[in-house]
Amino acid sequence: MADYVNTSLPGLLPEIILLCAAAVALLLGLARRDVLRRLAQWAAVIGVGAAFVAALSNDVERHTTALGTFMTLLTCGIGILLLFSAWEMPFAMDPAQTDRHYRGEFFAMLLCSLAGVSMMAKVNNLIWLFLALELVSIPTYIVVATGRGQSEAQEAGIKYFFLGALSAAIYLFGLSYLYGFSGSTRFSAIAAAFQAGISPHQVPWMAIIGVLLVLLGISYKIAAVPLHFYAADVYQGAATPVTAFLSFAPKAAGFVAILLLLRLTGWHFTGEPGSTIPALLTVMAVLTMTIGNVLALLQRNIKRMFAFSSIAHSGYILAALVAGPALVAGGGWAHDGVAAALFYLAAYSLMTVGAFAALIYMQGKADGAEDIDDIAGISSEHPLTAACMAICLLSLIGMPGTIGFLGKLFIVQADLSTGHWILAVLVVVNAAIAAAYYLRIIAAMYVREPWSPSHVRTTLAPRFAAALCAALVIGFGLAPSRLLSDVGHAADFMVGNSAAVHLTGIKKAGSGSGVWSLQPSPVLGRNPALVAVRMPSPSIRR
Amino acid sequence: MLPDLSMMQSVALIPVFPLLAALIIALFGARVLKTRSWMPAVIGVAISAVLALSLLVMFQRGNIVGVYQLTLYHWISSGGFSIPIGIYVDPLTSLFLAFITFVSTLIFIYSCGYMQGDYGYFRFFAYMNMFVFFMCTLVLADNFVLLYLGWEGVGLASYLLVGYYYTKPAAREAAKKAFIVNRIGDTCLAIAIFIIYLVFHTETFSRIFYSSDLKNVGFLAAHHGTLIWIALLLMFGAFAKSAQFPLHVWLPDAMEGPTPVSALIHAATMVTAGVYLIARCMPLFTLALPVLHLVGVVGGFTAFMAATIAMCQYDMKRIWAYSTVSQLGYMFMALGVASGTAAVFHVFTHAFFKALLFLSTGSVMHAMGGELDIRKMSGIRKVMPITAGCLLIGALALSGFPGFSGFFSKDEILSAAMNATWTWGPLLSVVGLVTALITAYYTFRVFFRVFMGDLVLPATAGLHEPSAFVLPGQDRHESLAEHEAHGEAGLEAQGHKPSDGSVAMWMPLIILAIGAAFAGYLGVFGGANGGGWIQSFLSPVHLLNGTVPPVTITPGTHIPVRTVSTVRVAPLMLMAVSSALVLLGVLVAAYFHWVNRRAADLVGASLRPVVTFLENKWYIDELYNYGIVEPLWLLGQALSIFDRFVVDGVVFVIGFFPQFTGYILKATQSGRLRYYGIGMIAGIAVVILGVLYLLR
Amino acid sequence: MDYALAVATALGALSIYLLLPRGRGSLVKTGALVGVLTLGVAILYLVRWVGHHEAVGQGAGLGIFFYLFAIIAVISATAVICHPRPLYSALYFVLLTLAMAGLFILLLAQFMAIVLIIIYAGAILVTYIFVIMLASPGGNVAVADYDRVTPDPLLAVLVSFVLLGTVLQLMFIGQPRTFMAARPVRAVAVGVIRGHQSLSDKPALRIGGMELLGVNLYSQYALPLELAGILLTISLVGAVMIARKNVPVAGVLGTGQMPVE
Amino acid sequence: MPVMSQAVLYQYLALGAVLFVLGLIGFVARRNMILIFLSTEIMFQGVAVILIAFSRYWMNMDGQSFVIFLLTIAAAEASLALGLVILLFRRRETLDVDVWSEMQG
Repeated sequence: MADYVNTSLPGLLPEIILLCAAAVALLLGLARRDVLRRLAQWAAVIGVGAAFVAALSNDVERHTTALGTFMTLLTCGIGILLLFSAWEMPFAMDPAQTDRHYRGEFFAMLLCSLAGVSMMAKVNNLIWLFLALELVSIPTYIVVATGRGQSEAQEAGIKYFFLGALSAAIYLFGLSYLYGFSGSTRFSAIAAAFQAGISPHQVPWMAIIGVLLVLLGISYKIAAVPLHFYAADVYQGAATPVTAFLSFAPKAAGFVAILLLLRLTGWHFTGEPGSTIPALLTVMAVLTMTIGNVLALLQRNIKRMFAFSSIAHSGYILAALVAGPALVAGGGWAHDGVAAALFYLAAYSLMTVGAFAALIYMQGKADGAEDIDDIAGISSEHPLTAACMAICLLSLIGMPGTIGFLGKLFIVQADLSTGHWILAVLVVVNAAIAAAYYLRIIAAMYVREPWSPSHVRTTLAPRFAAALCAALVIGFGLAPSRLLSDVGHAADFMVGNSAAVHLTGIKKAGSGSGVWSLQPSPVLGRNPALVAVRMPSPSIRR
Repeated sequence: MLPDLSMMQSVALIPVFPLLAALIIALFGARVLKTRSWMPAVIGVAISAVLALSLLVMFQRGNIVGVYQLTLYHWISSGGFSIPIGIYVDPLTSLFLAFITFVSTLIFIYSCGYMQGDYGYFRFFAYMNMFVFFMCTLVLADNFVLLYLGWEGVGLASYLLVGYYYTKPAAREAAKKAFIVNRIGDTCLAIAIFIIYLVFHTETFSRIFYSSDLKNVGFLAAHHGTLIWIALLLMFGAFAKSAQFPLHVWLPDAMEGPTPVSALIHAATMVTAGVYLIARCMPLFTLALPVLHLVGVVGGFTAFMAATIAMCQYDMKRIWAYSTVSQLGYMFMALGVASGTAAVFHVFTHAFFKALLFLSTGSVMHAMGGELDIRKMSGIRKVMPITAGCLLIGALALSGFPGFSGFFSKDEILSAAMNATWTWGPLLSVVGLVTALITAYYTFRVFFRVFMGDLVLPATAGLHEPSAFVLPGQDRHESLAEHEAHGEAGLEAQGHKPSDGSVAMWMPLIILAIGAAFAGYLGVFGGANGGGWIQSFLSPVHLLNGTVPPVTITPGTHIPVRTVSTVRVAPLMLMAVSSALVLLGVLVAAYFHWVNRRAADLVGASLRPVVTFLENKWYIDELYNYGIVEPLWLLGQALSIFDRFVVDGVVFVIGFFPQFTGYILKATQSGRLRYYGIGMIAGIAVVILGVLYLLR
Repeated sequence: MDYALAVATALGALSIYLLLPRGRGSLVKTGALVGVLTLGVAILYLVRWVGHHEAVGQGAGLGIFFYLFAIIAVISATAVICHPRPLYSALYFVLLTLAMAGLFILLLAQFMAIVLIIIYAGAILVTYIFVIMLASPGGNVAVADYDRVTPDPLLAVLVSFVLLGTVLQLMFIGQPRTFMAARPVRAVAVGVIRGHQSLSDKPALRIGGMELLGVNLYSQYALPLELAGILLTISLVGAVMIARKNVPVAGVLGTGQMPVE
Repeated sequence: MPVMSQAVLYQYLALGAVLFVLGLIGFVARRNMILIFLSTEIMFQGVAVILIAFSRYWMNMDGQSFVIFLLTIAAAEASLALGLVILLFRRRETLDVDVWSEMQG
């Protein structure tokens, strides 16, 4: 059997480019003269751009996978937007501080983290998975703590870092059990062990505990209940560009890691005792979206509100994962929970980064505007930025015509078509609740009058990022077929391969919830629902 | 005859012009246009109105026949899943488009005068244009997803406009309430749309309504329960948007917005979206007869309830708001007996006379400095004659006075209910008759109180509507106090004498008054076979009246085939009775609120000698008062209290529940690292315990 | 449910609860007594369980060393978390590291044992002690309030021991062979799948496995090894970024002091 | 080379779990930031012993390699933790973690 995730060195070219760019940015950032230091951000942008091009020119079949390419493209695309949002960041430190040096290291940290996100989809053993997760996390710890001079940032830093170390210990505990259960750290061997070791009547406790602990430990990265506590404080305390970064990088990496993990288990950890995983995912999804939304309702601090909304959106993605890869024939591709999850991840990244970029633009030099009153009536003075923000927020609500609507649509359809009625209804109800606090921001911007003249940043970069995000939110909302086909390929890869692995020797679990059981069929992996994705437009790798 | 393709594509432009205008105003309103912001707004809507009217003419001439669908663009198409963006044009769409854009144009023109000098002039027009765009999208949509876009969009515009005077706490509360109730409806509609996709594998109207599945007995038997759910959820969506019991509570409060908004959104157009939805989905509803009947029953109840509540209100706008709820109840009554034509006819006439009433009231408000309490003014026809005349026409139309538009459309509904094969249909008709009496009473109560009798002006007369220039931090009462301090001199200096206002304000009134007076004749004359124009115009929409081939779903549930559009003239008997009741209502109102305003108070006193008995014309009026008006009045009070405390309370709880949960959950965000750690470990421990339990 | 195990877990919880620092009314002695009792029960349980499931008793000769190092490890770990003086905690952590090294040698991981001692006891812990000395108010003479009093010992102990108890129950309930497939077959299967040779006949294992470890690291984990290097660099730079004092620029404020809010 | 039995393996697993949970308790019970991070090191030790026991059980080197990376990351995180502790101590002159709880709700 081929390697479970087939990645070779050329396939890692984008990550290598990113890390080299990080090194360059680091060195430039330490230069004596500020003129040279400022080249750091250009090095970063060029690095991300080069990685994007490298990912485009990678050979999917030989060197990497559809999922890997998709994640690299997503990471680099969002990464550029994030870099633009953070353009002024090194200058925008606490004005009370005496250090006026330009800090180029900041961009090096962002690039390393992005490299980790991008690499996450290409890992093929547990150790690598662990290192990639840490590569994503450690730079974020640093930028949170140093992002701005106020004591909030330090408080955020200590909470994020210490709880992050706790979560790392938890998932390491789980990883050790996964290794112990299978005797290897390689994904292929672990998947084989799952295939051999699971039957409805004999479930290795080690496997279940291992998977659950890893799942829970990683859910820290995606801020899912019960490991969501840190999110609000950290989002609030960190500098806004860093918050924007946090809402993308750890979350994307975490979801990819969870996807890989679920794939190891063969998606169908079923049988009476083994149905714990879908049950756990369901409960987590419900709690995560509900708790995130109701707590967001109470916030007046915009960043805190976004933190809770970020929790809620993780809940939606979890709801998509509950549906899993629906291998029911006769449906459209949208019935595929994995595709829905990946699509929503991309959609969420775009809209939240856009909203944050607009917020960064609206904020004064020292991250002044945090309360909802601070951006009241900003639409009359900055109509374009306010419009970008409004578009992104409407997309987060799920307004038809935006990418957010499609994301929710696919999730709900994936849930409905796999029989998760209650979950689907809860997603819709939660989306309805969520509209309340998003609309409050829109109403503040558009209906109210400014109480005080607002100080906005002079630089155009965040505004450019916001406008680009808004354009993409609308663009993909109206013409999603390219994104859909990419997502479809990635999901196809995720599901198809695992189906092939598990085709042999697995009988459908007798009773159980039945939800996660695979229906063995001769066309698994060439499932009509998945093949259909191929049709509309040519593959991303020609 | 093939439809003219370029013409059809120009139909797709109808929503585009308001959108363009909204964008122009949003981008340039604050800096460039400022007080000229009305220009793009009015021009955009006027072009749309011209296009919509020409579409109507094309249908009328037969250039376009039947249903025309044009897919503009494939939004998502992937495998078996596709959502196109397209337009679906049939006479129903065309009629809705025509009156939406036409009435909008008039209201926009009116707003130019009304909102003059308002602090956020340009924002107002941007939102109004956005609203027209979404409303047109809603009506033109050829699938449920696009319809949902419009549906959400009008909700958004309404939210922004109701909260327009954001410094007023009442406005904020009203916006919040409207938001919550509408979210309930939106959620139901969204779920319904998902289920529709699961059942039919498409969202496109033509493929659903003309689907062979709907004639397939096996399919229907298999999906009977699901179809009931779909209809039920669609019904709740429609109820929320069209303010039917128990989701009607937001509408009266939404009157906190500027008066043109009330006229446009909460009377003439947006609230009719629910009627449109059910009329459009009639083929689905006829397969779920219990739900359809529920629609009728709730409609009848709402009509009656809101009318009685309207009797005991003193705020003019509020009275018209409840009257809107009541009239919408009539429309749902018609839908409940599967008579889409009657419902649409009433929507059509209602748009004219309700817009007229609101705009006239707006003029009163404008002249009286924002005062709307009918007890504080009297006889103002002397200072604003045009408004008085227009409001009289509107009142006659609303009360269904013979010869005016409301009379014909209401009679159409009543006769449809009377002729319905459904057992309880005639009962609905009776409820409708009683409601007609009440309607006539409360309508003319307002008219006689405010416009007839001796001239009494409220203290604030002559000021602009105060809320129009309240700045942040400034309170309505402050400005009033300021005005009072200035005294009469201040009146001369600051404001103007109460009058009909500028040409921009009274011109639209007159046009609307013409419509309100004569629109009803379209339902009687001008049709093909000597019938009404509306009926024959809508007859190609043969699904509108539930003309689905009879299918037996379950034993005992037989779907009746009814073609209401063939009933052209309502039974004369019904007409006579309803005319009599309306006249009676008007007379009672005239007596108590014009001729003898003390009488109502005297009734409460003890009996009088015979002389007074004779002087008082045998107390017949009092008898009526005691026998009819007074009990109804009490009922209205009771329902008003019920409305305020019970239904409001439920809505409050629905809105409050997430917040309340949030306050409890807030305790978990203690801000302390240790507790976060404990929370995380506790969560994991619970999960592992669950595994232990499962493994045992 | 295995009641003996549950009792041992509960006793352990009680002991930790008593041992955690709590200001004046300290119950350390009682806690220590309960702790000894817990260890006794646990060892008895383990010995009986191993005897029950171990027919041949392979490696039984080394069992005594396992218990020795395990007891030292558990006691020193308890001391780390329970000692009111951070410096002592750090020193106990060194002891814990030594005990772990002993266990690693028992597990034929001699190289890991040495690495553990060099890195942890030699490098990391020295840094810890340095920071503790640097950052202790009053220079380690007085014990700070926040070290003397544990705010919520009950909640912390309860939650954690519920987790431990559940995991242990899962571990020891029933026959172990129902939880893991028989190894020879699996080891061969996995070896075949991955193309790995079984290591049992390699003489290298007897000399500490360094050669095999090196081969394993540089063949299978070459890329992760590079990543680890990058991570170390990042964290080094990050630590400097985080901890540096703000360098005053001439002419701007110029106090060089970190503002204290 | 004697083969390790599952029963013996389970002893090590139990020890690892106990160490892990002791670390958890230290993390949530103590207020001293240095101790809190030292507790995470105990957790890592618990995981390390489990990994090496498995390595011995399966007779391959993956577990030991894993521990090497584990120690690397632990060292990296320790450097960050100590840097952070020094920064925070400079700000507030205390190691008490509860001082840093201003953001909440």
